[in-house]
Amino acid sequence: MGAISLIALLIAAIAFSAGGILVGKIFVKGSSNPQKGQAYECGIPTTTSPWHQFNVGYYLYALLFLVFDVELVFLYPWAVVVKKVGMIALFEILIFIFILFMGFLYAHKKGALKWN
Amino acid sequence: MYNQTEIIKDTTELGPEGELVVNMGPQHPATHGVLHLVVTLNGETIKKIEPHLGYIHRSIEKMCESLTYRQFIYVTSRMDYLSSHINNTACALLVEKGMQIEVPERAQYVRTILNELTRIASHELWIGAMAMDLGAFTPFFYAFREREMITEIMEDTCGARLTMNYIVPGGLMYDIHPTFQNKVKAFIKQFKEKVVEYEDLVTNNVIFQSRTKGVGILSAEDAISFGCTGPVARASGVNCDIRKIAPYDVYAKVEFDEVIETAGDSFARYMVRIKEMNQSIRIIEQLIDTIPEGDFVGKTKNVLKLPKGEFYQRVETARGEFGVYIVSEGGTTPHRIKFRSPGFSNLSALSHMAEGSKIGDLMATMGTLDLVIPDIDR
Amino acid sequence: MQEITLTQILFVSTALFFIGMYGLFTRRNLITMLMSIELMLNSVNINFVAFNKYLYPEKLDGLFFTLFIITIAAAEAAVAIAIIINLYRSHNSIDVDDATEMKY
Amino acid sequence: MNISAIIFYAISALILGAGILAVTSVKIFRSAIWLLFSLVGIAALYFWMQVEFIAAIQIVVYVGGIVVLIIFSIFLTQHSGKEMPKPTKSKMIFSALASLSGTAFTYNLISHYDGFTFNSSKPFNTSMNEIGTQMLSTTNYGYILPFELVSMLLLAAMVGCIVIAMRPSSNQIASATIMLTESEILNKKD
Amino acid sequence: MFLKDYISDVYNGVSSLLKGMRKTGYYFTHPKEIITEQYPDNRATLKLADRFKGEVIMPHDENNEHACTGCTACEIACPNGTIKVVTKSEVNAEGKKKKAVDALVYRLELCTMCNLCVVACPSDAIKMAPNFEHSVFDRTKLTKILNKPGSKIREGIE
Amino acid sequence: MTNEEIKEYISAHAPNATFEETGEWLNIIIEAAEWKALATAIKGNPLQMDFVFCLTCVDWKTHLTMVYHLTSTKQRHNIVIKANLTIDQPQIETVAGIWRTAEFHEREVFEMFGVHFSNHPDLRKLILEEDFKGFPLRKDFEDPINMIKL
Amino acid sequence: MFSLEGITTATQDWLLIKFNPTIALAIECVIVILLSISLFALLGLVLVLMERKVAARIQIRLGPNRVGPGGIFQTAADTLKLIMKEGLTPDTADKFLFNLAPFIVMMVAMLLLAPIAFAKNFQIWDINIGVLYISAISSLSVIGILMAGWASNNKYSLLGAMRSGAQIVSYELSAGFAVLTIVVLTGSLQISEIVAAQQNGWWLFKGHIPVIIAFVLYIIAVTAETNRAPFDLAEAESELTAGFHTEYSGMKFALFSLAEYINIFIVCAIGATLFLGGWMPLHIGHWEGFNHIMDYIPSSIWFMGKTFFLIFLIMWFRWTFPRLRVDQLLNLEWKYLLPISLFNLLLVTIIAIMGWHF
Amino acid sequence: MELKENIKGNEKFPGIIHETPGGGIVVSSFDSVINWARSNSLWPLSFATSCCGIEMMSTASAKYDFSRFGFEVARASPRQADVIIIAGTIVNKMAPVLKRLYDQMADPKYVIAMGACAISGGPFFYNTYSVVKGADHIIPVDVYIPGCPPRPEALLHAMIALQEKIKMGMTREQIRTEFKTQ
Ligand code: SF4
Ligand code: SF4
Ligand code: SF4
Repeated sequence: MGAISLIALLIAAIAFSAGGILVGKIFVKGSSNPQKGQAYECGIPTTTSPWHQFNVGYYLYALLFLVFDVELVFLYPWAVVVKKVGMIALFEILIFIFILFMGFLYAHKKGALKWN
Repeated sequence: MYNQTEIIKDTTELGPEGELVVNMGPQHPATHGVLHLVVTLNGETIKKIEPHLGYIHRSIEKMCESLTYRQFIYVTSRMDYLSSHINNTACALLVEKGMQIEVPERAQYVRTILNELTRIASHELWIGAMAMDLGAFTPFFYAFREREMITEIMEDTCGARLTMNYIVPGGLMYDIHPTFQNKVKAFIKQFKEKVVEYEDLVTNNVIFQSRTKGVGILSAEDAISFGCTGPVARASGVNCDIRKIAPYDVYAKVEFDEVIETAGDSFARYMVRIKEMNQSIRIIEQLIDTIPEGDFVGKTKNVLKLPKGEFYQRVETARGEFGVYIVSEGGTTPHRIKFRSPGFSNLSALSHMAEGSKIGDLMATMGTLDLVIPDIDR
Repeated sequence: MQEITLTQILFVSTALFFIGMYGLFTRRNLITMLMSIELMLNSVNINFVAFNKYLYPEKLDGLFFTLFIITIAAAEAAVAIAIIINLYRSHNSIDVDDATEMKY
Repeated sequence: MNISAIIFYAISALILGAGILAVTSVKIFRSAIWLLFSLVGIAALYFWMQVEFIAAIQIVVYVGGIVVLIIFSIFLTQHSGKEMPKPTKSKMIFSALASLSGTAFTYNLISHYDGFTFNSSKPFNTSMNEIGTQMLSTTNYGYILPFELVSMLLLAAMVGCIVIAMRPSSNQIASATIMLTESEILNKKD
Repeated sequence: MFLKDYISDVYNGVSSLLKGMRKTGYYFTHPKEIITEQYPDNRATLKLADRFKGEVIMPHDENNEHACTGCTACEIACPNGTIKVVTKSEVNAEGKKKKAVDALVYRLELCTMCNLCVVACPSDAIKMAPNFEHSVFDRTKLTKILNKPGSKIREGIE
Repeated sequence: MTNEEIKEYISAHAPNATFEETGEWLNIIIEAAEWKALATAIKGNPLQMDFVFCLTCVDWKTHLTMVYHLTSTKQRHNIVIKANLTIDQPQIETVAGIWRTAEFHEREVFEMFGVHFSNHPDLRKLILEEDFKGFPLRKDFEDPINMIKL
Repeated sequence: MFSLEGITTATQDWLLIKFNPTIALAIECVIVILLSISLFALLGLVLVLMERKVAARIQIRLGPNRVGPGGIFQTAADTLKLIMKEGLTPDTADKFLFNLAPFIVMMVAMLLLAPIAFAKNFQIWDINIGVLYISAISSLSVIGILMAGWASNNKYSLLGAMRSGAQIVSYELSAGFAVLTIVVLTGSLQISEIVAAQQNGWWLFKGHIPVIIAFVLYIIAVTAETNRAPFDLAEAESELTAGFHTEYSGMKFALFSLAEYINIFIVCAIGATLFLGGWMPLHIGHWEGFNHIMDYIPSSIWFMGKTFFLIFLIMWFRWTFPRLRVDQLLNLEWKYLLPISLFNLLLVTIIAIMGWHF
Repeated sequence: MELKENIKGNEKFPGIIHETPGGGIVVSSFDSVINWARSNSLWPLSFATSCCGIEMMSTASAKYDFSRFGFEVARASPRQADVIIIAGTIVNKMAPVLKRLYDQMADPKYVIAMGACAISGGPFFYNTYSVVKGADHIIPVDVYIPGCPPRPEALLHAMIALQEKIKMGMTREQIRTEFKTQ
């Protein structure tokens, strides 16, 4: 089956979602009023748009994540052959993780992992 | 009148840079009713909170000016509906004080017991609601199981589950139910068994502790300055229990401790309420077997007329000091009536407590303030 | 038509590269420019993999190069965005036109 | 036309279409989403070329990491709902012409170059075992040194990010504290 | 030292969480603790507290007689005008004109179950009934006339 | 502290104050203009009236009376301070800076009675709608649309 | 239930005999599509009902019991209602992305089904990078959430989306490390090989304490990744009303919650595969008799049993704990889970190289 | 007072059935399936303004447990809710909010007015300047439950009544949509 199956699954997902939504669209006639299209904000008319620049404290985590994510990616091929390669692999990974752990400690020291 | 002529504002209007102005409430699961907070956020950090009240302002004070002294009591149980008995007691006490009506001992005992039961019921509900605010759903159901026992007792004796109207100037509306004492004792037994469950689920839970410890700190000076009372002030180390300061009914005769914590954070407020429930149980235990026989209502005239003058009565509800202030012209209805609600003052401290913390902290802070909005708006 | 040939894959990567280039030329916003650069890097990656697959299927060096390019792209993106955010903090804008003035 | 070719054309269309939309869309958030689709398309292309490992990495790093980071930085620095200013007409035309001619030129070059020697004698083997072994081998074609260097690179990137991104915020904190103390003084006064 | 704190942190956290899970797990495995009463099914056995204030009713005896004299005490006592007593003049057996109740209009939609009217009624003509199944689709259905049609005042009640 | 001592102390700070002891607590009637100074004085030593537990207003048709119920959390004595205001232009100094709870209470009195608190940091409507007309707790308030008289 | 190996091979053989390969492939595709759709629908119904029943039992109440016998049609009624409810799009939203987002989360959930071994030899595609494929595709789901949150043009949605963005990406790391420990032990990424490696014992038992730690880390991380309580900050009711799907209604909302449940199923299935031996029956060392008896239970039942056990575990968490605060949540990941999993990985490596596992 | 007749049977129905203008009600089997689903899956909006809200919470609690009917999925967002239970007083300031919430709900939507206040202003009918005298001045109400507060069983009773009403296709919502399609 191979990759074809992925396409089959994609088609399944689209068919499933679209089918459900379409049935609702066809059979349900909703009322319309000017309030309905407005954003819900606890029953109060919204005054400011959220599509507006505002502070996110999360980007630092995303930055760090990116770094660790790439590291994780490199560990996959390593993990597969660890048993075959033996001790050398352990040393290699020790160095690898050690270096990164330094970075982690640095981030910790700098307070990058603290919510500001 | 309620047509949709309301102008829909342009949503592209922008707030100040970097900030997000979010309306919380009036329809929000955590505002326990219809509080409207305009929260200015910087990321997840709260920069400013501005409470808007009045979404349940029912003009009770105005209404009471046209109700007689027998009638106005029932409205007060709609204000702080979780301490309806205590509110009713306050009004009855005030009328009794003004007209010098003797209240039979029996009525006083029953009132005290019911007041304490109400307090426990209110705190039980609060535990459930607060746990829900913090995202734990199960304690709500366990707390309501015990609360349901109290409501059953209330139902037997007063005939209602929430808004009792059982207390009249001079005593009680009718005598207690014959099974009252047994049921209360059964409740005490069950309560003592089950209250330890909250320890496992809530009190000792790391997540709960880290969500509440050091969150929403209110110092003692601030608590006094903001006029906070009840568990909120007592958690900051202010002793303000009216039951101790100006005892009414039979509180002078019973032994109990005023629960004081000093940390002033949400966890302290939580602990105060938990301990207060135990104190309430202690009071009830002292009284339940010694309810004196006798009349349940004192001698009153048919038409009550308060003499000209001003009267004030303070009681301790589950949320703090509740005061009734009546200016009488000597007629059958009050000239001016003012209810001093504990929640109103406690709420005013909210923005002071929550500024600079996270949205999640706001829930913990607000949850432990135990706000009842109709009580605040009146 | 028969099998897809290397040429066709190369056409895709070329087109993608120039799309990225177009973006780089027209956009004045640092983040969108970064996005365009990512597109260009990706078109290069496609080339590496495609050459490896079609020309030297016994070797894996193309894959490794792609792997390292992705790594470097990630590191580059992380640093670039850190710089962009820094720039934004000091200039309150990440428009290149504004950034050249270096006002503070 | 066989299925594999159809799939290839579909994927290419996705890559190029999404790519074009990414560089022309006026809303920056949409732009990021289109970029995402383009990158997913490229991952699909890798899948199609049966280099699943690279495909997965493409998704993990690009989609899971870089695009999310880009989206966060958009929220931080942009009015994400506002339309970005369009480049001037002349610039647009000039860039489009340049890109088109570049594409045409390169394509011309490729299609007329017949130096590609197809020696598909050995099947293309991208099993994880192969990759892992070659990556960790210390022989001539081993990639152990780059592998270790990657950790250094990542360390450098991390330190760099922290240094760059954290610095002004500490300034802000300082200024905020000054403001705070000021307001406290004001409060204390009355 | 740091490591020790770290490990004890983790240990305490995990153990407190496990305690909570033990509690909920206990309830999960003990269906006996379930306290739900199934309302529409248990309707036959459902017994409300006899004092429960569900609505105001006027008991009639088997002769279709009630005890209301039409004195309007309840109307006066009611804090929010739920009861309206409409009176009529009636000629009784001895030929004397007497005020009697024509209709005791009770608006359930307004009633707050405060019991003041019952307390005020001098002849105990009305009382609270423990009913609760009042749901209606139409608000006008909630305005009731408590005295049954054709009912009379019971003999001997002044 | 006994009532006499309190009276003495207050007379020193508000010479026009009159006293009334018929009710439960000591009532002190002062001039509106003296209020701010007196408030500052009684907040500090030796009275330490640090807790306003009730702040309201009464409409007497001819005039309005501001009523402040104060207590000391340390010494536990209560006093009631009253200040008469004219009905046309009720105005009094705010005490929101002294007792922070007064901020909300004064806003409430402002919208319910129309008393203007000068120097109040944020004197807006708190409970009623922004466009609400009239001062509902005044005796002459009429609202024929919403108010159904019994 | 039977082992499904026989059925699949028989079908395939029959198809190949009857039709030419292309059409056979097409028919197989159709079968896969139908199967996966019905699996989705069924899982949605079952899991939601299970959640409600579990919650009810824990909360000393009965739970749905009036629609159909024992309430089993409750979720069917809910689904039908949701389908027949208006799916509105706010005027202020970015309509295209708003409507695209549910599709994205659905596609991600669906694609994740591919490598899962439901029973012996019953797998859609035994992809050679198995677990890496899973982590790659699941990292896509964050995009759907971010898209939904942004496109709604609603403040709660946006805040919720941002939270879950930070949360999902963070917890992906420790989930990845937990998976890596098993990869180290097995030496393969392929699901079938990982299962095969547990022929004589599940990794949870074979791998000593490090694997148990990895298992705990995995469960915590996936609970967070699927936005489940106590990590359900993205839709924290008391804070952000309904979080990123505040504006969604009808079927679009149903798709989000369906995807959430499917994701739970998938991560639990992966967890069961990695740590509990997938469809492998419980085998203990050399107790031949015992092992034999265990073999009689069909493999699909083993797989489902393990998966549902893990799902129950996650539901149990939800109904016990309060929710964490955002910063605590990120702290938990970066200060506790990540260092522990790094260290744990080293331990496992040593075990694997020394061959200390059974 | 017999529940079986009151609720299960269609003849003795609590309240008046408004005839649909222009003909009877045709409930096809498709419709009845849909109505079955809708009536059994009423997700309430967690909307409570005052005292009655506490009784609503009691109804959710373990003893009364409205999850037996499948109502426990209380949604905080009106988009996903099917029924507003107006539990508590509605005042003038709240009225536009309630209207907006109702408007923002996705169709089909139903309304239950719980308690005297929501029906008519109840205790606050006379002499108040700020209470709306009945929520049906603002939004159409399907079921009214008197009581102050109605006990949890009464709320369950109302929910069952609403279910029956939906099954008969008699809710205001359904009648309104039928209008439209004609
Ligand atoms: S119970 Fe109260 S509200 Fe009801 S009719 Fe009697 S007096 Fe009036
Ligand atoms: S019910 Fe009682 S109080 Fe009311 S009119 Fe009749 S007799 Fe009088
Ligand atoms: S009907 Fe009664 S209980 Fe319900 S909200 Fe109104 S006053 Fe409160």
